[in-house]
Amino acid sequence: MPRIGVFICHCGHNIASTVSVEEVAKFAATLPGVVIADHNLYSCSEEGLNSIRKSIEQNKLDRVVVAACTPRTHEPLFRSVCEQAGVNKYLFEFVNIREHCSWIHAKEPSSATEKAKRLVAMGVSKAALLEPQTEGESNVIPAALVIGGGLAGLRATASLAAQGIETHLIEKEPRLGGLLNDITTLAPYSESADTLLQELVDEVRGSKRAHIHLNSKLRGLTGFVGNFKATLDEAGKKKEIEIGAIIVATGANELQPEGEYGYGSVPGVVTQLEFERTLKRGEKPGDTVFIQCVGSRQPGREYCSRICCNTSLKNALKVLEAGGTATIIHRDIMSYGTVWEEMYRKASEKGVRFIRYTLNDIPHVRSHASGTAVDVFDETLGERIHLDANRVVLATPLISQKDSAEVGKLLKVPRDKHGFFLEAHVKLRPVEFATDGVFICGTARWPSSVRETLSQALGAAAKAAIPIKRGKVVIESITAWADPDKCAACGNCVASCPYEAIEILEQDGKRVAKVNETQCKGCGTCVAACPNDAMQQRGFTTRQLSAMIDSLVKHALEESP
Amino acid sequence: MREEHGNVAPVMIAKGEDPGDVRTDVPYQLMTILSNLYPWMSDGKKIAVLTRRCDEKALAEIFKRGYFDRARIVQIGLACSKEQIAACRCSDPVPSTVDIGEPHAGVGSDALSEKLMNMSSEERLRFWIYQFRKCNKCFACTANCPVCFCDECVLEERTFVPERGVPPGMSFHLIRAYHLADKCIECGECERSCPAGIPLLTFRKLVAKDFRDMYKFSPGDDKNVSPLLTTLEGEALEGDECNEC
Amino acid sequence: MTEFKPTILAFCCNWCSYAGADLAGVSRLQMPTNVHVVRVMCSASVKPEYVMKAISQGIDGVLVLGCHIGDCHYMTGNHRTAKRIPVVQKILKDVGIDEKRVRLDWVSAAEGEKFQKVITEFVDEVAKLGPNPLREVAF
Amino acid sequence: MNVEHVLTTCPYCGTGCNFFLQVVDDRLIGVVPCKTDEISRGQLCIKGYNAHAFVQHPDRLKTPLVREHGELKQTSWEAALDLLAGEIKRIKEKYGPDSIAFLASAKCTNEENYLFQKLARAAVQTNNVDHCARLCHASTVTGLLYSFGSGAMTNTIPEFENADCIFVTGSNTLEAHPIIGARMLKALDRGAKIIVIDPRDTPLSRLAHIKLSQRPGSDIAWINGMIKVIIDEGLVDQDFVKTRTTDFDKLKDVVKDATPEKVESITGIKPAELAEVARVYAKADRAMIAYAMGVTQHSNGTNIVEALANLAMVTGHIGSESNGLNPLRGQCNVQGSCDSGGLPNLFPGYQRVDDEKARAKFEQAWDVKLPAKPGLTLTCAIKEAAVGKLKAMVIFGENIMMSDPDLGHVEDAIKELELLAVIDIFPTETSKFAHIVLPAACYAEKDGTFTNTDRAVRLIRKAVNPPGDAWPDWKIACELGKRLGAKGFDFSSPAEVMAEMATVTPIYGGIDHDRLDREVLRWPCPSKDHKGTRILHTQKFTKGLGTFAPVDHAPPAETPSDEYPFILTTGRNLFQYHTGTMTRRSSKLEREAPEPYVEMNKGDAKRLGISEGDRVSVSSRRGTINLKARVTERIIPGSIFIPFHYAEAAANRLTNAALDPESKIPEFKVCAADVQKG
Repeated sequence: MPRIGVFICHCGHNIASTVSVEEVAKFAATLPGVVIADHNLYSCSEEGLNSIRKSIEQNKLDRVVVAACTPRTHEPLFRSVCEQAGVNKYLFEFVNIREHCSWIHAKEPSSATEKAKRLVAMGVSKAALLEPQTEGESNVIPAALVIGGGLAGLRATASLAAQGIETHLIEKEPRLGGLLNDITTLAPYSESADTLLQELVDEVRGSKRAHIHLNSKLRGLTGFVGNFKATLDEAGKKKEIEIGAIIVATGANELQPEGEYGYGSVPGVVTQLEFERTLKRGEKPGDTVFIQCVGSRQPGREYCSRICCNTSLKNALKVLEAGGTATIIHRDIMSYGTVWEEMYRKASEKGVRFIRYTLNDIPHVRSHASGTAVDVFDETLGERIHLDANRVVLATPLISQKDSAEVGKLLKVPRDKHGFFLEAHVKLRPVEFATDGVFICGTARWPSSVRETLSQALGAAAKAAIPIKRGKVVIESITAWADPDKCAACGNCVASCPYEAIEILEQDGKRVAKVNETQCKGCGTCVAACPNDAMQQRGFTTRQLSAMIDSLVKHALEESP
Repeated sequence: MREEHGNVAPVMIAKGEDPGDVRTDVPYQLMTILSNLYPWMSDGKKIAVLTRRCDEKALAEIFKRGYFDRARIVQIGLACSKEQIAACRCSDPVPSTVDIGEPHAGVGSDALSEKLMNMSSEERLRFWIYQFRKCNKCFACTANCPVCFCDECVLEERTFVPERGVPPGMSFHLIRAYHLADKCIECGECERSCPAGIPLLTFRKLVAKDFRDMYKFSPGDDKNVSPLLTTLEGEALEGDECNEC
Repeated sequence: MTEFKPTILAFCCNWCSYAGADLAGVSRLQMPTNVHVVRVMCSASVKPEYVMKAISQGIDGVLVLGCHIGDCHYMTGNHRTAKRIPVVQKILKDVGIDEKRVRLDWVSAAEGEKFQKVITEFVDEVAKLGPNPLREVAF
Repeated sequence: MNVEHVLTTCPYCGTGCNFFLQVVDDRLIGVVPCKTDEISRGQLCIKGYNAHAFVQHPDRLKTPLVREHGELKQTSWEAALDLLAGEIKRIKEKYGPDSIAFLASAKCTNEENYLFQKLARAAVQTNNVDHCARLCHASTVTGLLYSFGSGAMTNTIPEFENADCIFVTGSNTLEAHPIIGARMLKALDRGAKIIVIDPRDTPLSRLAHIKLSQRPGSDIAWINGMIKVIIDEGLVDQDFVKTRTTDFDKLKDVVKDATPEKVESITGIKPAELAEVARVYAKADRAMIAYAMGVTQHSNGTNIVEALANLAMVTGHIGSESNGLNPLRGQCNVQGSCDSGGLPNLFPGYQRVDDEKARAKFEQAWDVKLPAKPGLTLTCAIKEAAVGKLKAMVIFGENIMMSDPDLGHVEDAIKELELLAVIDIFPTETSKFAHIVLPAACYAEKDGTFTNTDRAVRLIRKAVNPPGDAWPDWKIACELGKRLGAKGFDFSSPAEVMAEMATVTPIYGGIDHDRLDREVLRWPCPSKDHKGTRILHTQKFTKGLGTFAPVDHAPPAETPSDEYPFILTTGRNLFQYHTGTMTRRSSKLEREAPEPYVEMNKGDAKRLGISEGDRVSVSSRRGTINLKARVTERIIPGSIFIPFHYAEAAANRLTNAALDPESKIPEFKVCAADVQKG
């Protein structure tokens, strides 16, 4: 009989405000094999972890079940506590009663509590059958791949190369720099964008560890953390490189608001980026009207692009310096933080005119004898006003790259509904993907300022360097194995394995399936293909999962009131 | 098969040996019998076997999995009698080469299958529950099945068949139906050897039809790989694009 | 009489649908309390035997959720799922159990809302079907 | 390389299915059903499909063993047999022939059992020969001899299929006789009514049209209750009763008190339901009664059997196609071992040892003086051994240390013996105590005949050689006979033995191995040209007129008390067989039912705080065993059930050795017990 300990987490109010944690703990104590059932305010806090560790030692536990949040973020933490207390980390089972219970049943505390009990019972029944595992290690190819040669990619590449890591930078365009190429100065301190770019490019070009591939796209990717094989298309030529880690820095694009606010029809109507180019060419802006949130913060594209307000403020000040007038028509000015707010104040002092509009009465842009005219209903004055302008600048949001879907598929990493990539966890794993060895930075994630982009790039580079510097990665022991006594060598597993990791071999006069554990990625496809249960996956054996079903039947059907 | 002790017995005779009073009218499942023997017959000699159309298909599934060495098997094509064809509700009774017997046309349909599919699902379930309640877990359906290849059957374990003792309950029959979905060659041996008289051949035929309709695949052709073992290869599937990205 | 609350088992793959379920949670998307998620690495590791077993023991509905075709973390894992589950449904139909009690769907890590939608729809669907007729059958 | 399919008869229950043993070069690799076999029709149960599994098991006894300073040591056949013969002679000299008892075996062939009883009677001059029929159907033999004059199934197995009503009591047919059960299922498919009366739910009862649960030990009460309804509602087959039976008035007299209320108070069966059963059974065209140990294993087993006989006769449901009373015999040759005289009071063919004429016939045939006094039954022999009156036991293929009631007592008794010789195929709980252990051949390793429960005499054929030095029992018996200086033990084949047996056994008169190799023969088969008898008592009963026995309810020997509040009943499950010697060495069978358990009612369990799978200890006045609880609704409150296959928790440590006065069968089916958690 195993000795199971169950620890229910309040997660402050996140769980406890809906699920009666005490009741669940009391119930858990009655489950077969459970020798202690406890609850903590925050299991993942130092205090919580200590009490679990102590309990494991005091009660001589050999199985640990924590009912809290999601294994996708916290499993490693609790597993390490088990190891510290001398319990093999694979004898730990995580039950998710927050994302999968308290948070989604906020209005039904009693049935949420009942469900939490059943989930815990299922977890305990699986835990009772868990087996200790030993993990394999594999070497790490001491090289990295950075996808995207814009600001983020350059910064990451420079940083990796500076750490002595062979780094391949691929850029689909013929030149490096991405959007930065079009920008004049960088708010708020008006450094020249060119200077920043040049410094970065020089640093990258100067490093013998950095290898730049222009006109290049990622075409294929196989392998796993430490051992990726990437296929590139470099200016039409196929090229294979092997790397240990990958950074996605594919950046973003500016929305072209075709047909909106006179864009494309009315002369003098430009996007922010086009406006930057004119300034770069030294053209005089003249009287300029900025319209904010064009194509963003509206149904279909709800998000705030975060950089547009500040950019407009920066450029409005430039307009004044150049002797023109500047009007910013906005829905809300989002100049968050210290320096930007400062710039906002400066702008209004210097005479930039701010007019607030709403979505139910948007500014109207038309051509006019003297150039361009904007009619807008001023919320604060409560009256419709007419503005003449030489230029109308449409502040459109950054949108995800057209090919981000393609990249996502190749790397098997998720994207959000707007096509921006999704990191593993906003707070806990900000620049990582759920897939080990793949990282994310810059505007490929979401619109971010130059500053944020640079720090993300440095973060991603630092993270990517970890496995490479360690030189080894542990492979989680969820691989498959075939029981030779049962195996009938029917070959179903061989045919279904996506990794060709299984073969039929002669073993003491009997043909049996054999899994190559270094090739096995632990998907379990073979397990489902096996007709007689010879094929098993570590940590997900058919007995473990069947036990969960039995326990659900027991607690939901047989013993339900 | 030959006449022995007032019965008909399956026999294996060596070259030159007198076959005795040979009978071909008793439907022994020779492929199953041979499968049991084969591992012990390591002498590499050729084996001739009486082969009905369904046996041909069974052999195809056996070859596919490399259980028999194709080169060792010589097929003696046996055309089934009208009575046998009727008993099996067999639509495909004629072997590729007929060495023994008169070929007869197959029968179109299985009356019971049609009756069942015209029932309401409640009636149909009632019917099968009654049938499966009679199951006495003798494993005749697996033991005599020419395309059941496991020595240790998962249905003998408690993992998926929770009921204690007999009858084994619904999952026993559902799981077996799934395991046979891509290999059952409708020889009907399960039904013939079921002491409880459960119409297992009808059950097989129902699933086989669905499987054909879904995947255009019928077991018994050793060139074709089971669709359950292949990828989609661009076959259109509902909801196969992420609706939001 | 109290209205029938079906008991539902859901297999979610670690990389997409489980993450999608997490996102639904993070987004506080409310849904019925009937669904019990079992985490597996890939929808392709869901043995049809599990579904048969669950239905045979009286579970009212079984959901199998995986990555969208093409997004599978294991390349073609979910292709197999897409082949297997329909067979399970047909077999259930053949013995007179409504195939709607088993549903296969794809939910990506980003589709918290879709997860909510699938769960809510499926619970309603199964609730309409009523209790699993095998629940009360003693063999 | 030599491949054979050897047709033979199943060594398990009494159904007598034929199948082929698949043999490659003396290696047994499997079982293939025989599609043309009249009884099995190519259909077997799980035990049949695994009947090859134990045969070549490494545990088989391979050499004779003799105990020296407490240790069993290997020795030669010569030495072992000389020692055995010498000891038998010595004990016979010292204490007289009746201090020695032989146990024949329901697992051995007719030929062998014939030799065993001949050994006892002719070579040792004692009638102390008995076998496990004493524990299963002794009450049938005595009961039906009284009622009909013949103690066997009146009809054949295939006839179940065409019955309109199948009335099953005290038989878990689908588990204990699966292929007979299969015939019942065919009848069910045909629309026949199936009635089951049993304290437990069985796979068959769950399919039955009517299922009634009686209190264990209350059978005569409900049977008489049924008969009363049949009489009161004018459903009696007057004509049959008039012309074919006697003593009907005596019966009327006892059943008139069997009022519905009284019956209900004793049995717990609702009057309306009992009446319904009576009507369905009485009105059916063709009605078959099937019963087994649930009826026979009671301290009034003989009376219960007679009561069922009454029921069959009152309604005229006997003596014609698919009309009859059918005891289902539980072992491959339990019918045959009775037929061939393995009984202390009967010569082969049910000829009484105390009948001058019969004895004279055998004395002449065997050319020796024979004892007239009926011998000790198995159960009495144990009691005699305990008090030191019986000194020696020679046991062919039985495992009394598992199969007999009150094992504690049995153990004490056999420890008293001066000589215990065990002839078996595996080491058993009994051979642990033996002074001499001889290795025998099993069914797959010898020729001979089994007589199944429907009286069909069926050949078994040698498929493989016995392991090591093991000999077939008939050869062992012959060699022992010779060494005891007896005449008539030099046989060179079982066929020769059957030839002799036929000459002295009228019901087997026409039977020989050549005929059996071609046809299915059921006794009585008096002459070579006789085709055998499918249905008994067609024109008249074997004894002439069928006799109504005026039997009445009597409470079991032991009834529940505060200390032992439960009624314990024992039996089999589908996957294991008897004392497990064979099935527990068959991996697939063992896996299906690997451990002992006690079935108890949900309500009782709840009350005692016991849940599914808990360890519990079950005790009776005789002992305590520890095993797992199976909580179920398939047994009535107040009753518990334990299968007796498991040595690690032997149910017979608990059972009561109270005997039926006439048949001496023990009351396996009822004893008072207590259940405690942990």
